[in-house]
Amino acid sequence: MANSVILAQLKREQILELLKEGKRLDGRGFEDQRPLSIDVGVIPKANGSARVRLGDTEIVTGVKIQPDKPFPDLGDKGILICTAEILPLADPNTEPGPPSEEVIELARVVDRGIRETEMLDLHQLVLIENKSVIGIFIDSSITDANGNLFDACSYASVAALLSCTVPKYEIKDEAPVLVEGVTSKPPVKTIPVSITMARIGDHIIVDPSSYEEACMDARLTITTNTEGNICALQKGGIDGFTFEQVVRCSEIALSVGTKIRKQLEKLM
Amino acid sequence: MANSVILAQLKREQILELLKEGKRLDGRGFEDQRPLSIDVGVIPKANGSARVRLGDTEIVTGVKIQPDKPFPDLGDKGILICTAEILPLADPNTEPGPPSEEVIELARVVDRGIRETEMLDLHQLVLIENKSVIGIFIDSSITDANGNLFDACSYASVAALLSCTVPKYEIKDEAPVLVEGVTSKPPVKTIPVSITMARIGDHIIVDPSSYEEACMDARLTITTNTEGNICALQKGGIDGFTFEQVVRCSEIALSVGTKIRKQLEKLM
Amino acid sequence: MANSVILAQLKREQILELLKEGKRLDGRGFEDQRPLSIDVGVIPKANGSARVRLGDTEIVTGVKIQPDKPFPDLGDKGILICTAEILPLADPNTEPGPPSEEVIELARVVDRGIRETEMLDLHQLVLIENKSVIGIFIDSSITDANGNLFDACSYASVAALLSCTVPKYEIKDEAPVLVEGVTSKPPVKTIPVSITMARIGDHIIVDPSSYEEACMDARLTITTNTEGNICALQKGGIDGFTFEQVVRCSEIALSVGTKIRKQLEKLM
Amino acid sequence: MTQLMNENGIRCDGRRVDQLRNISIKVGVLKNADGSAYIEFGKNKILAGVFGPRDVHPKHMANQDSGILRCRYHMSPFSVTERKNPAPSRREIEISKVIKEALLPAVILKDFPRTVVDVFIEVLQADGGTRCAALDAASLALADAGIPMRDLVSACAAGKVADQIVLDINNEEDQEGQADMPIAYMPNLGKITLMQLDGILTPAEYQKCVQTGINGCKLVYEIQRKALMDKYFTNEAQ
Amino acid sequence: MTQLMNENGIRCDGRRVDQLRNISIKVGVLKNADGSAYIEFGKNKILAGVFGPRDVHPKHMANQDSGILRCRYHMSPFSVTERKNPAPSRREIEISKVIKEALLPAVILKDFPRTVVDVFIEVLQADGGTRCAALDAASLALADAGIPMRDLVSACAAGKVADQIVLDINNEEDQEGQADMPIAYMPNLGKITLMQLDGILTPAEYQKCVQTGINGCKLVYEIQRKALMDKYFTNEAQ
Amino acid sequence: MTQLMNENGIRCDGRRVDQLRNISIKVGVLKNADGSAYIEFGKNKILAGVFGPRDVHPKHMANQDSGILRCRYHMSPFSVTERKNPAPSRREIEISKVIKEALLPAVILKDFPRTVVDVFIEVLQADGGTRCAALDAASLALADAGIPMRDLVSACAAGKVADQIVLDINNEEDQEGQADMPIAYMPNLGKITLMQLDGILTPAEYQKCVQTGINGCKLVYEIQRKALMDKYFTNEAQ
Repeated sequence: MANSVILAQLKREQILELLKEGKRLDGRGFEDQRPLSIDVGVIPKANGSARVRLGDTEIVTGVKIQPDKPFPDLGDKGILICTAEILPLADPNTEPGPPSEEVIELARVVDRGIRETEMLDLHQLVLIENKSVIGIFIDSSITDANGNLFDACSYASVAALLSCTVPKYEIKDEAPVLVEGVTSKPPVKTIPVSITMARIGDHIIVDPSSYEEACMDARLTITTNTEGNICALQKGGIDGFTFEQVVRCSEIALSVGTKIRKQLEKLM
Repeated sequence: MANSVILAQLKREQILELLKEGKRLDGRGFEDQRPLSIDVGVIPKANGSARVRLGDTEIVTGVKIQPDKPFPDLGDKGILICTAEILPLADPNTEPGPPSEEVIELARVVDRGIRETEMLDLHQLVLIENKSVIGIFIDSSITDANGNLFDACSYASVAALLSCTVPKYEIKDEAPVLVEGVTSKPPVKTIPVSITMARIGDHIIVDPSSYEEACMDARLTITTNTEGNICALQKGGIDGFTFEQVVRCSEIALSVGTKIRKQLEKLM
Repeated sequence: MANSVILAQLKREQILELLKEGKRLDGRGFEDQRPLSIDVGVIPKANGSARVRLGDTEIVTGVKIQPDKPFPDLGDKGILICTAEILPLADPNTEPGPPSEEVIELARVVDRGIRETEMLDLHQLVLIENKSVIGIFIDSSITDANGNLFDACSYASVAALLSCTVPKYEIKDEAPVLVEGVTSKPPVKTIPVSITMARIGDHIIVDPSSYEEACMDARLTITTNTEGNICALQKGGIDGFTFEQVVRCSEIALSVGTKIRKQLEKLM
Repeated sequence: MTQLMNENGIRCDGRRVDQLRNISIKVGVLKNADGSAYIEFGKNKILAGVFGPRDVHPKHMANQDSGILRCRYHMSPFSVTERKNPAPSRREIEISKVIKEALLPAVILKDFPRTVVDVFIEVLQADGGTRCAALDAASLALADAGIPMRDLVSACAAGKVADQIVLDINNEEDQEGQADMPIAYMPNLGKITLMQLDGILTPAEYQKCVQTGINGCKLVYEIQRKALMDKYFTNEAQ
Repeated sequence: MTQLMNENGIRCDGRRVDQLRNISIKVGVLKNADGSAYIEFGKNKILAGVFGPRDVHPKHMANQDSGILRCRYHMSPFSVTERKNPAPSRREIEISKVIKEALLPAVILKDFPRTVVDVFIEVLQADGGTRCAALDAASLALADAGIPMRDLVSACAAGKVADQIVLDINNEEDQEGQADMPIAYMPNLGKITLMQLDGILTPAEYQKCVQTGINGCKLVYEIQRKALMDKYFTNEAQ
Repeated sequence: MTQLMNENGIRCDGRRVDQLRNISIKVGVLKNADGSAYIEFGKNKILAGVFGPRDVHPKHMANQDSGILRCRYHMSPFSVTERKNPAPSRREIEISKVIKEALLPAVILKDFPRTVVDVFIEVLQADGGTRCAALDAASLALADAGIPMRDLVSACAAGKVADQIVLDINNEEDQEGQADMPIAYMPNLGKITLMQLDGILTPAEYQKCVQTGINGCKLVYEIQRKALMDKYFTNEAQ
């Protein structure tokens, strides 16, 4: 333990030294993301799926679509549920068991990114108001955890949704029945893009690696929509941001997000 | 650990010495309760609520009333459920997590005090026999735990019930629907009063403080009703009572309970 | 710990030495089971029950039969569920709590022995297709754990089933209602018999005691039906079997099983 | 609604008001447990097994100055009319606690610091009064395990049925009667170690009910003693 | 659908766009906790209690070089319109984490290696903006417990309602408004320590919203200071 | 009901009775794991990752005389037709155990006392025969992690479909066929390390089924060896 603390301290000093010279440990510019690859349809048994690699972070996300009961007081909307699991094979520090607070936060931030941008028109997913709706389950299995799970998980979830086919259900005897062979595109209204930034000292860097996360002061995840609005935020980390820094972060999120959105739009 | 055992031993000797002289650590007589204050309506969002302070013990209880399904084989009765949580801020020894056996016993003893005195006419809470009834949830959050949670929690639960307003539900299309703006008094038949006594040596004292609980030999909680009957009992602690002692305890419970009942009756 | 490892090692050497001479620690032949006694009807409140003693291993199994909803996609079959608990009084190494992987395996192997032999015609247990069926719960409480729980638990479950009486349910207003006083025999088609064998060195022995289990290399449980077929298998243990050994085990299971089946047939 | 008592004061199962159900107890019935007992008390069928004194896990629960007692009361899924979920209910957790506190006054654990004595109780069939019958078996299992004891603990319920105070409430009387008061008692020390009450009693009925329960405990005590002697005489005779 | 703002820019509860709800805070309200505070923030009623620095259990969570902070945000079952299940929801677990990370920049735990400071928050009644109100109380409870701090943490939400940026979103505005942005701020150090957003804002609205939230935090800070002084003046006067 | 075999003995997915589904394996696919492998076996898609030998937590599980092996078999929620609850089912717990006992005969852990080797298996898509495909990947992940092994473990199911003994049961054959017998085998040592059966076989069919399964395992072994060589040749070439 003591050793790893000293190592982390040394690593932080090294990273800070480089940042002062405008450099990052892996040679990226401050606003560069690691290489992003997105493969869709990797799980044919799911209604939609994607494998995302963001640097060495890798995630497989599957979308399952099936009839369900609506939430109380939300009988005019379909159901949308995001979950995530850091598989124990993805990270030597993860143990099997109930989700940690880190994983619960991750799944909820990804969920809000999709929900608050109003990416999907959930009103189109109602079969009988207050009784029967379509449920969309977006489950992410993190297979290699190497920094910035927020963005990787968001991209995988959005890509799996964009590429999914929605089965058709009809109501017979008050119960939903699958109509074989008929599917439609999901009711997508906008494309959310999550950009996570870390503050280390006075420097704001995009898409932190696991080394950078280990020594960052604070973290900010900003999700924007196609129209250039800011729709969801999550601050994390052991320190804070100034007003100027959070304004700067929003500008970075909008500019960097545009590139990612183009990559995602191709999947529609 | 060893130190605290020695301290507890010293405290027990001191308390016993005082009891022999007819005195208690905080100056009370053997059959004196600590000051009791009851404030009702403290949680306006609940259908009934009370904050009770009994000495330094403090509890907030809320009552929620909503339609529910009846228990199997009890289709002609409404539902009554009592829960309790010793909040971790109430006690340095309480950790967050599932309820301990102490808390489960507490909630069940409070529940039986209300149920076995037949305080509420549960038959009046049926909407459709065997299908739909009114459920009454009495949840107690213990905010400062300083001895005799049994009585404090019982008073808070009874006070919250006495002061609650029952919303009206009608059956439409076989489902219960709230009738806005119409409420009634709860169907109260009698007022249960719980009196907890501790035996230390040969002495029986009422309303033990946390110091007295830490060194008591045995505990007896007796709940009486308005008619002067004995309706619920719970013995606890590491030793027992003689026949004469349990008879004496029942007399104390009846006499001390009368005062408390007057305080509760004012809330109706 | 170190001591018990050395003891286990010594015990293994002693057992191996005896096996080379064709003997077992308790004097049995390699294909001899310990004495088996089966008492049925020991829990009159259950629909069927049995107490089985296999050597010093003892199990009480109860069968409860009650209406239930069918599993999705299995609407034309009744429900069959086997559970087991090694009671903490049965074994100094068992702690109260959720079932261990050993107990889950035990219950699932017993379940498959009954299910895969098609002992019961589950199609006869349907009240309304896809909506209401009869559920059969076979719960085993292990009261003394002294080796070969697989076979003891299987015999107790089969005996409890063979001796049970199935209550009659009729559908009224779409809900199942008990018809008092009318019962039938369970729809039994064949009698499964489980035989568990241990390999220690090159020796295959039937019905291992707890000493033999502690030092066995591998375990094989084979369930056969009345018609002389092999219907369920489960290999366990820290080592494997050769092809010749698993063939030999199947022959033993069939021959030894015949005796047990006669004992079980008397219960019908 | 069953008629719980006829005009001659005979109860629904044929007993008089002061009569126990049939009780049979066997001590030393389990091979692995350090001590054990099996009781049939009316239609109740209950096993108790004791392990210890033995090391405590997890260790932070241990007491440096004394042994501790733990107790688990559990019902098999098939023990009641409707199949019971095997996970422990809130009722089972509370009963485990009151049983532990009923046994604690009898056991002497001072000489076993840092150890635990575990009492495990399994209700195989339940028929009213399980906690008392369980205590009767547990007390004997402790004695069978050689745990030093100040006294046996004997338990029996009293109650009010058809306006009469009666001994040893059965299942129907528990469901439809007016009051149920389980009592555990150390007969030689004269101490009540468990007392609960569900139901409504006048002060006079309360006194009579406690006295009736104590009398029942004394009757149970004789049956417990005989069961213990049966085991140890038999052993000596071997 | 409620009308959230009238033609005069007055909100559904009568406030102006830049006006806080009524806030009252009392410091040192619990006897057992090392530090505590109770806040009423609009209709929110929230208790915060702090224990520590104290030993960490389980021990492997301890840090050799510093104290650690733990936080539990919990809602009483009666605190919301529909009775809430007492078990912690995923929402409560996430809020516990963001509150912890909003307090961490303020507390100085270097001098307490191998210990923990526990912050327990109980929402007795919820009315929109609970996490901010909880933070305001928790920050004072930490100060009351004597934990060394760089600054107080003050928290308040801003948001967008009826196309306007407004301060301190209430329950109706949260349900039916356009955006909700909770912010926590250290007023003397000028640092945002919690920031979240649900809703849609243009970049210009975003800047205005953050600024509005920060202004609200500064107003809250004055009320927090007063509450702290009230406690300690009173003590000195005794 | 699907027709599982046509008049020419060709199965519903076009295979002969003794033919494996397509298998592709890649070793060393994960960055963080000490060893890993990814297998596509028919439509099964499964990842295996290995960590260790490393310290055991909780410590009381450690063995003073040898390393221990732990195994977790888990299915992603999207891996099957109906979404699966992420919590481990009883089926997953049992399969974790039989996979562990199928790998134990192959690994040599004597030289790593007080440590654990953890094998984590994730089924990303399931299509019948997942436990065998999982074992094939896990065995390679152990080798990739440098754990000393006596032999590889190769696994494949045999079964009975349309009254014939066939190799490598697929999903439809598992659902509607007559018997499914998963087998794991150490090809060089000639030992069966996993064997289960669901279904009804005559003694003669049983022998043929075991033999068919073993033959399949030998075919799988060649594919495993090639995958291992592919990784290490590639590495050496770099």
